[in-house]
Amino acid sequence: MRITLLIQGAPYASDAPRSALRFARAAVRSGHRIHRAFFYNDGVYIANAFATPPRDETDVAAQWVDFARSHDVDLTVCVAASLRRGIVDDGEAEQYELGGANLRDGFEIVGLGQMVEGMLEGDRTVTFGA
Amino acid sequence: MRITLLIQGAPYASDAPRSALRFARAAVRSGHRIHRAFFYNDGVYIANAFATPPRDETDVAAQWVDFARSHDVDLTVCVAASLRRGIVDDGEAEQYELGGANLRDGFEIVGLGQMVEGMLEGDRTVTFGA
Amino acid sequence: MRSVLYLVRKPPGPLANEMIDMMLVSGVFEQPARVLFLDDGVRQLAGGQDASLVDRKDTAKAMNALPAYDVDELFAHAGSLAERAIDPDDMAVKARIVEDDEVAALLRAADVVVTD
Amino acid sequence: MRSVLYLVRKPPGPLANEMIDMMLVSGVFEQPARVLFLDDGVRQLAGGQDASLVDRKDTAKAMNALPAYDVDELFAHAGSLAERAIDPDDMAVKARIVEDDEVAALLRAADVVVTD
Amino acid sequence: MSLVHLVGRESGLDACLRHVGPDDAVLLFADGVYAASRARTTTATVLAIEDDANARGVRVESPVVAVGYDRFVDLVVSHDASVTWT
Amino acid sequence: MSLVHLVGRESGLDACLRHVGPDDAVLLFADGVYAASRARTTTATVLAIEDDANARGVRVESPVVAVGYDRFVDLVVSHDASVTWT
Repeated sequence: MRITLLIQGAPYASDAPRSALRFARAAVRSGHRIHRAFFYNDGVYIANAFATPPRDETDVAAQWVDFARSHDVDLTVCVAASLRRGIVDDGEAEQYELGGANLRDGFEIVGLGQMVEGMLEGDRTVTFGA
Repeated sequence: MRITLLIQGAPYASDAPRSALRFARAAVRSGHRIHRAFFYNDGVYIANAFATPPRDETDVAAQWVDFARSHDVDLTVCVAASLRRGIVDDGEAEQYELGGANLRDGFEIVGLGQMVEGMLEGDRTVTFGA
Repeated sequence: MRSVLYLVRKPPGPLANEMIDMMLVSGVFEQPARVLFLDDGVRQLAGGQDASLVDRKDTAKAMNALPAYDVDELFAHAGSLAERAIDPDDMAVKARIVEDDEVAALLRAADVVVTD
Repeated sequence: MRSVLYLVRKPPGPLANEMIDMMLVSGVFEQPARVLFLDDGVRQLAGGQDASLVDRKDTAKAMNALPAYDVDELFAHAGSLAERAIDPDDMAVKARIVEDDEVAALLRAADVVVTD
Repeated sequence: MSLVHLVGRESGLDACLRHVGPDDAVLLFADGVYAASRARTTTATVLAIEDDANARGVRVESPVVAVGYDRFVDLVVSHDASVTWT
Repeated sequence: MSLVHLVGRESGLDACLRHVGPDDAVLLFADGVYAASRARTTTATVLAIEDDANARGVRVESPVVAVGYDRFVDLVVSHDASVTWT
C-alpha cells in the first residue's frame, strides 16, 4: 500500500517525528511504500539545517533524511508553517531579505496542496500528533 | 522588585511567550524591573531571526525585542537548548560550519548559569511553562 | 475521491488556525471534507470570543470562511458542549449538533481522518 | 543564598533531560536546590526503564548524577506514585517518599519554585 | 510563607488545588481560564485574567474574581513565591 | 468500516474509548503506553508497542497485547482508516 504521513510535533517536545520514523521503517520492511511525509505545525522545526544536537543524542532529522533517500520518500514541510517559524529556502531568504537560508538538505518546502494530494493519492494516511 | 522570567513554550504551540510579555509590561508599569528573561526548552524558538509571520499576525518575537530595548531587559536563550534546535550566532555558525547564523538581534545566547544567576539575583522568579 | 474528516479536539489558537488552513485547501481541491468538533475542540465554537484581546487571529472567524470553500458540513459533539457549558444556541460557528452514535458514524464514513 | 525547588510534573524525555541540566548548574553554583517529583513527574523515577529502545537519553541515569553536584535532596510524592502503580521499592532514582503535608511544606520552604 | 499558584492550563487547577494553603492565591491565565467555572466550588481564593477569559468566550463568575495583568504582578510580588501549573 | 485508534498520550485512551466500535482496535504507542494498566478493564481490543512500554518501565499485561511496529503497520493496513488521539 501507499501510505502518507502527517507529522505535527516538534523534535524535542514531542515523540511524533521519532514514532513516525519507526512506523515508516516498519512499513517499508513489510513491503509498503511511504509515499510522502508531510511536516506541519511545530513539526516543521525538524527541517532546520542549523540544528546541531550533541554527539550523544540521536539526530532524528538526519535519520529521516537517510531513510527518505534510501526509500525514495518525499520529505516535505509546509511553506506557511515553516516561514512563520523561520525555516526558509534560498528563494525565501532572498525574497524576505533574511540574509541566509536554513532548509535542511533532503527536505522540500511545499504548499498545503501537496498534503491534500498526499491524502488523495495514498491508500492510508496516518497522523502523528504533537 | 527585580523579577526574573523563565519561558519554556514555543511561540505558536504555547501561550507562554505572549503571556510572559504581557506580565512583563504590567510589571514595568507598576514600577518593577524585569531583570532577565530566559528562554529555555522549546521557548528558544522565539530567537530565530528567519521567522517571518504573515502581516496579519502579531510578531511576538519583535514585540519582545522592542520591550527589552525600551526597558533594558536581558533577553537570553540557553546555548545548549538553542544549538540542538538550530538557533545559532556567528561564532557557532563558524565553529560548526553551518553556513549561516540566525540569532535574532536583541537576543543573547548564554549558558544555564545565567538563568541560575537570574534566580539568585532576582527578588522573584516566574516560570511560564509550555 | 477520498473523503476526509478533520477531527478537531484542541482549543482555539495559532495551531487551530493552521488546521483551518488545511481544511480550506481541501475545499480548493474539491475533496469531500467534513469537520467534527470533539472534546476541547468544541471550545473553538464558543460564542463571545474576542481573540484580539490576546493578539491572536480569530479562530471562529476563520472557521466561518470554510463554507465559502465548500467545506460546509461542520459537526459538534453534544456531550463535549454540555461538559463545557457551551450553549449550542450561542455558538460563533454554525455546526450541526451530533450525539455519540453520530460521532461513531462520522468517524467511519471518512476515508481519511486527520486530527489536530 | 536563595534556595530553589525544582517541581517536576512531566514524564521522562528530552525536555525532562533539559530540566536536569538546569538542576546540575544550580549544583555547580552551590545554590541550595531540591527536587520534588509530583503527578506525572514520578514517572521519571520508575524502575525498569530502557530509554535506548526509543533512541533517547536515559532520564533516570541523568537524575542519578545530581548528588555528585550536591543536589541530593530528591522527594517523590507518595500519592502520585500510588496512582501510577509505581513501586517505591523499585525506583530507578533514590528519592524520599513524602505525603501531601510534606509537599505543601517543601513548596513553602523554597525562595524560588521552578516547574518543568 | 504564602504562594501564588499560576494556572496556565485547564488541567492545572485540579493539580494545584491539592496543595493550596490558607494564605495562597490561585490565578487562572491563558488556557487556565477554561477552569473558571470549576474553580467556583473551591474554598481557595481564585482570580482569573479578564482579557484571557474574554478572548476565549469564558465568563468569570463570583466567587472567582476577574482581574488584569497588573494584579498578576501584584500577586507575584505580594506572595513569597509563585508556582506555575501548566 | 473499522478503525484503528492510535493513542499517543495517556489521556487519549479515555477520549477514544467513547467512540470505539466492535471491529476496531486500539493501539497504545509513545506516551500512550502509560494507559496500559487502565486499558485492561475495557472490552475493546487493545495493543501496545513493546519497545515504547519497556523504554518507560511500563509492564504490558493481558488482555493488552505487546506488539512491535510491524504490527502497527499491519493494523493501519488492515483497518479502513486510523484515528490518532494525542
